[in-house]
Parts: sequence; structure tokens; C-alpha cells
Amino acid sequence: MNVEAVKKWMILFTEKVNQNKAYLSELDRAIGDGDHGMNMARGTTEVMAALEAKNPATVADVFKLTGMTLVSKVGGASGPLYGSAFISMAKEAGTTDSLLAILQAGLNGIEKRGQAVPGEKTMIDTWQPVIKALAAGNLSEQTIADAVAHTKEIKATKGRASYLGERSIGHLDPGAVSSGYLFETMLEAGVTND
Amino acid sequence: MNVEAVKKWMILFTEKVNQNKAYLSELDRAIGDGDHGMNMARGTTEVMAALEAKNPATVADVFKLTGMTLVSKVGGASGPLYGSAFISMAKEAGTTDSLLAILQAGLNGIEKRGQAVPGEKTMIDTWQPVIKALAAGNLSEQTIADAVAHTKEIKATKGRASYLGERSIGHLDPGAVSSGYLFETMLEAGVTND
Amino acid sequence: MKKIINQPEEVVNDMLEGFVYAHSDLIERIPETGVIIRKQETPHKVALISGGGSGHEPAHAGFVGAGMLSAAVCGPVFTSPTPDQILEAIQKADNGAGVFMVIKNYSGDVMNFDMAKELAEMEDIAVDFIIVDDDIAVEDSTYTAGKRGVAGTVFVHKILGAAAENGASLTEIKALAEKIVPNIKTLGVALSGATAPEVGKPGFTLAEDEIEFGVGIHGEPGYRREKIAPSKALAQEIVSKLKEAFQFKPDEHYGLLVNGLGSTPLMEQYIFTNDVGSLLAAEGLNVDFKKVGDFMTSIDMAGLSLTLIRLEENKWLDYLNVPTKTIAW
Amino acid sequence: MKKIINQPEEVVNDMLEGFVYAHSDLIERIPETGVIIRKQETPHKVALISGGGSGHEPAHAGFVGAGMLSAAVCGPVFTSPTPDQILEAIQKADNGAGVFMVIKNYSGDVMNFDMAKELAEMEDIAVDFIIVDDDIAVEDSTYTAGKRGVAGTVFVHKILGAAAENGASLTEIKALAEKIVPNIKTLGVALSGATAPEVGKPGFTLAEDEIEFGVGIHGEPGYRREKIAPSKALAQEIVSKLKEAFQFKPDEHYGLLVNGLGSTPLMEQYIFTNDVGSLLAAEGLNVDFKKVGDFMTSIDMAGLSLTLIRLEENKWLDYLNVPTKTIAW
Ligand SMILES: Nc1ncnc2c1ncn2[C@@H]1O[C@H](COP(=O)(O)OP(=O)(O)O)[C@@H](O)[C@H]1O
Ligand SMILES: Nc1ncnc2c1ncn2[C@@H]1O[C@H](COP(=O)(O)OP(=O)(O)O)[C@@H](O)[C@H]1O
Ligand SMILES: [Mg+2]
Ligand SMILES: [Mg+2]
Ligand SMILES: [Mg+2]
Ligand SMILES: [Mg+2]
Repeated sequence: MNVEAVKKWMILFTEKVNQNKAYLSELDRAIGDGDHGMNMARGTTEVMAALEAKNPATVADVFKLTGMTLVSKVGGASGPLYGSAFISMAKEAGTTDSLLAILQAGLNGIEKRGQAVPGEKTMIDTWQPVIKALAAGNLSEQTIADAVAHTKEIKATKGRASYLGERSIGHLDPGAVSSGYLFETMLEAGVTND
Repeated sequence: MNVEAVKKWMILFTEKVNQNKAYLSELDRAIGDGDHGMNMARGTTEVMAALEAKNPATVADVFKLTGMTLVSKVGGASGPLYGSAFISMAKEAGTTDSLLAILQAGLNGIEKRGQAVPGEKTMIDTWQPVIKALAAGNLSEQTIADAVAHTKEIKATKGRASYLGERSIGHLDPGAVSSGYLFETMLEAGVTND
Repeated sequence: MKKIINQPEEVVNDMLEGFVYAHSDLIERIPETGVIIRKQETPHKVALISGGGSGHEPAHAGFVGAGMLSAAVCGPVFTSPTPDQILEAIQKADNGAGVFMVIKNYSGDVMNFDMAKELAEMEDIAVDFIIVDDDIAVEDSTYTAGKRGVAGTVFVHKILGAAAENGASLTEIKALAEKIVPNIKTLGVALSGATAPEVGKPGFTLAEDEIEFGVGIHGEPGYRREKIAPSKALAQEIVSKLKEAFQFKPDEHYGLLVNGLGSTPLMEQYIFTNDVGSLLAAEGLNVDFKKVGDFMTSIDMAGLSLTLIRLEENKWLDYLNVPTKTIAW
Repeated sequence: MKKIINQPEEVVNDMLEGFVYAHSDLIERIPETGVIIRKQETPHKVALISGGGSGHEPAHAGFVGAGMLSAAVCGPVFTSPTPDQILEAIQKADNGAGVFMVIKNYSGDVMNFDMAKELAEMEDIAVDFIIVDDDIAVEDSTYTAGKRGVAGTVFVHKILGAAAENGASLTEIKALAEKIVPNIKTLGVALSGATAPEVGKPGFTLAEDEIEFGVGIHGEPGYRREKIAPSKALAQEIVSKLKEAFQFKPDEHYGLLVNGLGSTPLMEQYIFTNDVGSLLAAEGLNVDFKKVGDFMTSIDMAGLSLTLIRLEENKWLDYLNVPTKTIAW
């Protein structure tokens, strides 16, 4: 995996999050507490600053710095979750170059931290189908968009949205949407399995 | 002076105050704290109950019971003022039968209690012209109405309305209006100087 | 009007019942009255009483207890209590050393407490009083009702309460009161009017972007309406008016009270306190005592007031600092 | 949005600065963090820490002091603090006897405190914790995030704080925590939504005649919206739900906390308390401890919550009653 592509990925992700900050918060206002855009924008902006300041040399180091920064700057639920994902990805990137294995490690990190499984209307419902498609060799913007859109139909059982019960149905999950940005920009940046 | 006429006066005054409770409070909301109607209605209703329960035999006793009841049931500024008026009137009624002397004693009680003089936009600006007209032998509904209406033009320098300064001009003084009711019902009840 | 109440005419009674239920360890209610009195009175000390209309909670009942008030007389909402109620408080609170009344400068309060004093004196109870007029929003003049009594009254309760607990005589308390009151000044800003339950609508209304400086605690109007500004700017306006009134001199010693008017969250009160602190520091003043929270409210009014007390004597600071056994200090 | 603030992004920092300015005798801020820590820590005792998003003032910083918390970690408004901030609090508060964390049951809080615990353990600091989930508005089930942690958390701070001050070990505090938390239950009712300064509009809106039962302290939705009803009826609904949850038995002993959510005046809180008191008396319960006021708010939300704790042991009541040196208890 190319370290420059990975850095570009982080830059594009930050841009995408910041462009959609208000939208992400609006989604969170509907079924959470309205801060997901603010949280992610604050965190990714700090990631940019950290990457520029430290200019890490390896893919593992980029992921590690990203993960540590997100953990210490985001807070809320998404901070430890995205943070754990990237820290797990860093560990995996130390021993393999496989994007699939790295993303799977990230998902494991999220699941371990949040004690959630697919189908609970969380960011996991973006990560899991994306990894499945990547494994099957058919990951595309469309598969990502489909996964994100599907969270509308799910009833939340984890995170703040779970307090809404049935009323959470019909709304996109904000974390699933921000995770959609993560994978879209991964494709844009040309970070691929080979 | 006839004790039955005086009792009738108190009944008519109570009725008038209760009919105009909302109006008096509305006047007070504009330049005070919006409770003059409530205060006077509470007080006069208690006066009615006290007069019925104790059925005082003399004019002095009617005034005394009225004054004591107002003092202990109204509160605010108007309670001690109306209370002092009636208590002073009771004292005077013990020694004279002259309505003029009795009302003048009432006004003195108000002035002493409130440390106010005519022209400060208070109930005094009803009492003083009424007494003057009574002395001159030309007290009528019209002279009462004129006195009350005139408070619109005065700038308040006593009571809550004084905090408004210039902005108090253009509003009737609630206490002057309720005192207007007092003298209108005095005429209606046939309480006269002779 | 959206309020957690039952009958609007019963709010004061219901509230006092709840108050007594919650704090029966410290206070009790004289039956059939609006008087809240402390359970254990220190013997042979001057009794300190205060009161006024209700709607200023925790004032005044929240300050009844060792080191502050002996009793509080709670009138109807925004309406002075009657002399007979005040007399009850005087009679029950008196320990033989006399009763001192702290009265806020409102025509109604002044007249009712004054009548109660006359009644008490007829029963040979020694009664003296002070009239608190800390609100600098209102011009003082012999031709007006004078400045109003607002949040600074709480400092008067605290200092005189400590002195009384300390054994000061009625004459000494009167002398102390006359010294401290001219050194206490307050100015407030409202973001919304207060709604008295029986009235059912706010005493005044402000637009969504409007504030009013100098309002009283019963919805009396202030001296200026303007667009909402940042906390720093509000602090600037209020501190500059207090500066003028006190004629600040560097190195003077002050105490401050940031007082929420009822529905303003602590978050805002502390932000404002921070801005006030910077301004007072820039004036070279020593702020030796600070208090932040809801002390003298105006039902559900949004906004706050700033009170400063110039600490001319060290003793006053000691009196402010000595612990109390009250619900709300 | 009409608020006394400066930059919306700076509210937490400005507020903490004001807090430290006002209470420098009791607490200090660890520089560059959101951690408020007590100045004089009792040596060799277990350090008790808590925290979460800001916007719940006086929680949690107002409960830092002798007899309650050692430190409070204040995150952004309604957003859990990060593990590094919590770690700072753990490191500074630890006296060698270990650190106990009181965590409200929100996914974010649980995860961030959990990560901090992992980090602290890497530094050989003994850390344990309890998750408070007192809000009975939310159904508990292994398939959900579970009940939320709300105002009842303040009882946990008080009881564990008193035990820690008393010299209880980390293991003893953990055991005590596990006993009390299932005996603490809360239910709230909102009259309006809360407006977080950076969001600029209320988390939800209610019509002029509408209320919502069971809301959380971050604007999480409740279980029912209905027309505003008298205080008695609100008390009836809430007490009946608590009755069901506790399965009240006559002669049991309880403590109660009526908690204002931010902009509800004390007048309403005491009226409600009075109604609750009558209902609990009718159930034949002994209410041995009562507290009324703003303890765990939701910025400027109007409404209140009722917390009950079943006092299974006398010791718990003693712990509730022992005095503290804190700003807000
Ligand atoms: N237990 C969990 N497992 C996985 N994802 C979760 C979990 N809890 C919450 N999330 C995700 O976090 C998102 C909310 O993040 P954010 O709004 O930043 O935090 P908070 O809920 O603390 O305000 C949700 O949309 C969801 O995707
Ligand atoms: N010092 C005073 N002398 C005479 N009348 C006064 C004085 N102060 C107030 N008033 C009268 O009292 C009226 C207000 O009474 P009310 O609203 O019942 O009491 P409060 O002002 O305490 O709410 C005023 O309209 C005025 O007529
Ligand atoms: Mg959120
Ligand atoms: Mg009035
Ligand atoms: Mg009044
Ligand atoms: Mg959040």
C-alpha cells in the first residue's frame, strides 16, 4: 500500500467531512444529539494538522497517528470507534499490505470497542458490506451508497438512536454516512487492494 | 351618616372592583406589576365576608373592619394605603358625622402612609379632587371621572410606575381608577354629606 | 404559559408546603401564614427577618437558618406580605433581643413592614429595620420612590445574619446595616420577561434578538433595550455602570454576586462571571469574595444581575465567609 | 437562540474559566484540559472521578470537593470527553489508593472512560468503575444500549464520595456502587428542548401546550408526548412509573431528588415536590432524605426529573447526610 495514497485518502476524507459537517449534524439531530458533524470535523481537522506536523513515513504510522488523534480530539461515541478502527488498522498494516485484512482489522476494532454487530444501525452497517464487496472484488461507489442508504431501514439498537426505537426507522445513521465518506474517498485516493 | 348606606357602599364597591378585576390588572401591567385587580378583588371579597360575619353596628365599626381587613388581606402598596385610609376614616367617624371630614381623614391617612402628595400619579389624585369637589358642593360622577382621567397626563414619581419615568405618561394610574370606583359607588349608595 | 403548577392562586401555598416537606430538618412554617421560620434559633440573639412578594426563590425562605435569617415572610407572587403576617414573624422570631427587618425598597414592602413595626412596638417588641436600595438602574432622588432593592439584599442577609449570630445588639446591627447598604450596588440585564402564574403572560416581552438593561425583579422596566450582544459586551456595560456608581479606585476590595434571574443556566452565568472577572482585574480591584447562581430570581425571567459590595472593612469579608446552615446560600 | 455567551465554540472553556475564577478556594483546572480537580485531596483515599459532556451544570464540576468527587472531566457540550483527558484526571487524582470512575450509561462515555482505564492500567494505576443507568424511561435489554444515566448519578457521587472520604478501599467502593445503583431510578418530564450553543436550535420542540415524559438529558426523546397537565398529574404519572419499577412496599425507606433541568424555576420544583410527597406518603413509604434544585441539567431545558433511591442500608442515608465541601451539593 502506498503511503502517499493513504495520506491523500486522509486529506480527501477530511475535506468531505468538513463539506458535509452541517449535513452530518442534521442527520444526528434527527436521531441523536446533533453533533456528529462537529465531532468528525474537529477530529479530522486535527488529523490533518498532526499529519502535516509529524509527516509519518509508513502507512502504519499514518493510521496510528490518525487513530490516536481521533481518540484524543473527537470524544463522544464516534471518537473511540473511529480511533479504535485506525489503531487496529495500524497494527495490521505493520504486518500486512492487504487492504482487505487492514479494513477487516478496523471493523474488528469497532466491534470490540462498541460491542455492536451488523444490523444495529451503526457505522458497522457501512463497514461490513464494504469489506464484503472488497473481498468479492466488486467494491464501487454504488455498493457504498447502497450500504449507507440501507441504514434507513434499520431500527437502531445501539448508540443514542436506540432510544428512539421504532422511530429511528426512516433515518440514515450519521456514523454510517461518515463511514461512507471514508470509503468513497478511499476509492478516490486510489487506495486499492493491490 | 347612615350605617346601612355605608354597608351598601362597601357592597357596591366590592362588586365594581370584581367586575373590573381584569381591567385593573391590565392597567397595572402597563405601568406596574399587573396585580392591582387581583389585590383589590381579594381584599374587598374578604371585606364582604368580614362584614357579613361580624355585622358591625356603627359607621366607625364598618370602616374599621374594612380597613383592618384590607390591611391584612391585600398586601402590596394598595393594602396599607386603602387600609390606612379606612382606619383613619373610622377614627374620624367616631367623633363626627361629616362625610367631608371623614374623607379628608382618609386622605390624610394615605398621604401619611405613602409619603406622597397630589400630582405624583397615585390614588391621591382621585381622592384630593373628589374631596375638593365635595367641599365645594359639586361632586358628581363627572368630577370623579375627570380626576381619574387626569392621571393619564401625570408622570409618576411614587409607586412602581415611577420606575418608568416619562414612559408612565399616557397611562391611567390603576390605584386612581380603583379609587374612582370607590367614590362612584359612594354616590350610588347614597352616602352623602348630610 | 407552560408551568408545573396546580391552581395559579395556590402556587405560593403549594410551594411553601413543598419547601417545608423538603427541608423539615431546618425550617418550619407558621401554620396558616406565609412565614418560614428556622427550627433552632440561637437564644438571646437579635432575630433577623426579611421577606416580600414570592417569585424570587430561593429568596427569601432559602436563606432562613443559622447564620442568616430567623424568618422569611412570603407574600403572594410579586406582592408584599401584609402587616399581620410580618407581625407573626416578628413575634415568633423574637428572642428578647429585638428584631431587625431587612426591607427591599418597594413602596408596598416599605409600608407593610412599617405597619408591622408599629404593631410590634405596641407589644413592646424592639424592632428596627434597614431599607435596601442597591439597584443602580433607577435614579435616586427625593422626588421618586428611589432605587429598588434587588439581589444585593442577599449580601445584607448574609452579613447581618453573621453579625447577629455573633451576638451583635440591635443597635450594632442597625449601625452595620447603615454602613454596608450604601456599599452594595447591583445592575441586571433581562433576556425575557417573567410570567406570574395568576397573570398568565409575561410582564414584558422582548424580541428574539433583544435584551433590556436595568430591569427590576418584578418585571419593572429597565433603562435601555438593545440587540443581544456577546457576554463580554454585557459585562462591559454593567461593569462600567457599576464603576461609575462606585467610583472604582485601584486596590479597593470587593465581593461579587452573579445572580441568575430564574431560567438562565449556570453555563451562561459562569461565562459572564469570567468576563466580569477580567474587567474587574483590569480595574486593579481585589475581588475577595465570589458567588454565582440563582439567589434572587424573578420567577422564570432569563437574564442575570451583577452585585458588587465594596468591602470597606475586613470584618465584612469574614461575615461573608462564615458558614451558614441554610438551604440556598 | 438568545444566550449570554461569546463564541459558541468557546462556551466550555469560558465557563470553566469562570468556574475556576469563582471557586479558586476549592478547585482548580488542570491547564489545557477540561479537568476540574479539588485543591485539597484527602491523602491515601480512593479518588472518585466522574464527568461527561458539558451542559449539565452544576454537574459534574460542582460536585468536586471533600466528600464527593476528586475530579470531574468536562467534555464539549453533550459530547463525552476523550480518553486522554480522563487519563489526566486519573493520574492527577490518584493518591495511590486507586481511582474509581462513575460513568453514566451513554455509548460515548462508556467507551471513552473504558479506553482511559486501559491507558491508566498501562501506568499501573488501579482503576475500577460503575456504570449508572437510572433512567427508567428507556427499556433495558441486552439488545439495546440499555438505560441511560441521568440525575440519579448525583446520589452515586454523594454516597461513594462519602465512603471514599471515610477510607473505603477500591474494592469496597466497587461493591457499594454495585449495591446502590440498582436501587436508584429516575424519570423526567420536559416542557421544552435544550439548545446547545453550537447547534443553535433546540434538540426538539414542543408545542405551547405540550410536554414529553421520559426525555434524556441530551435531548433524547421520551416515551410519550401529551398536553400539559397540572403538577399533581405529572407527579402521578412519574411516581406510578417509579412504583412499578421499584415495586414499592409500605414502610420501605427512600431518598428523593427533584432535579430541575435548567430553566425551570424553584417555585415549580417545590410545587412538584409537594405533590410527589403526598403520593409517596399515600404509598406508606418513609422518605428520609430530600433534595430539590438544579443538579443535573440539560442546558436550558424546561422540566424536571424525580429520582428515588431505595435506602436498603442505614449507612447509605448517613452517607447522603454527611456534609461536603462542594459548590453545588
Ligand atoms: N456501539 C456502537 N457501535 C458502533 N457504532 C456506534 C455505536 N454507538 C454509536 N455508534 C455510531 O456513532 C455515531 C454517532 O456518533 P457521534 O454523534 O459523533 O457521537 P455521540 O452519539 O456520542 O454524540 C452513530 O451514528 C453510530 O454510527
Ligand atoms: N406612595 C404611594 N402613595 C399613594 N398611592 C400609592 C403609592 N404607591 C403606590 N400607590 C398606589 O398603589 C397602586 C398600586 O397598587 P398595587 O398594584 O395593588 O400594589 P403594588 O404596586 O405593590 O403591586 C398605584 O396605582 C398607586 O395608585
Ligand atoms: Mg451525536
Ligand atoms: Mg401592582
Ligand atoms: Mg404587586
Ligand atoms: Mg454527542
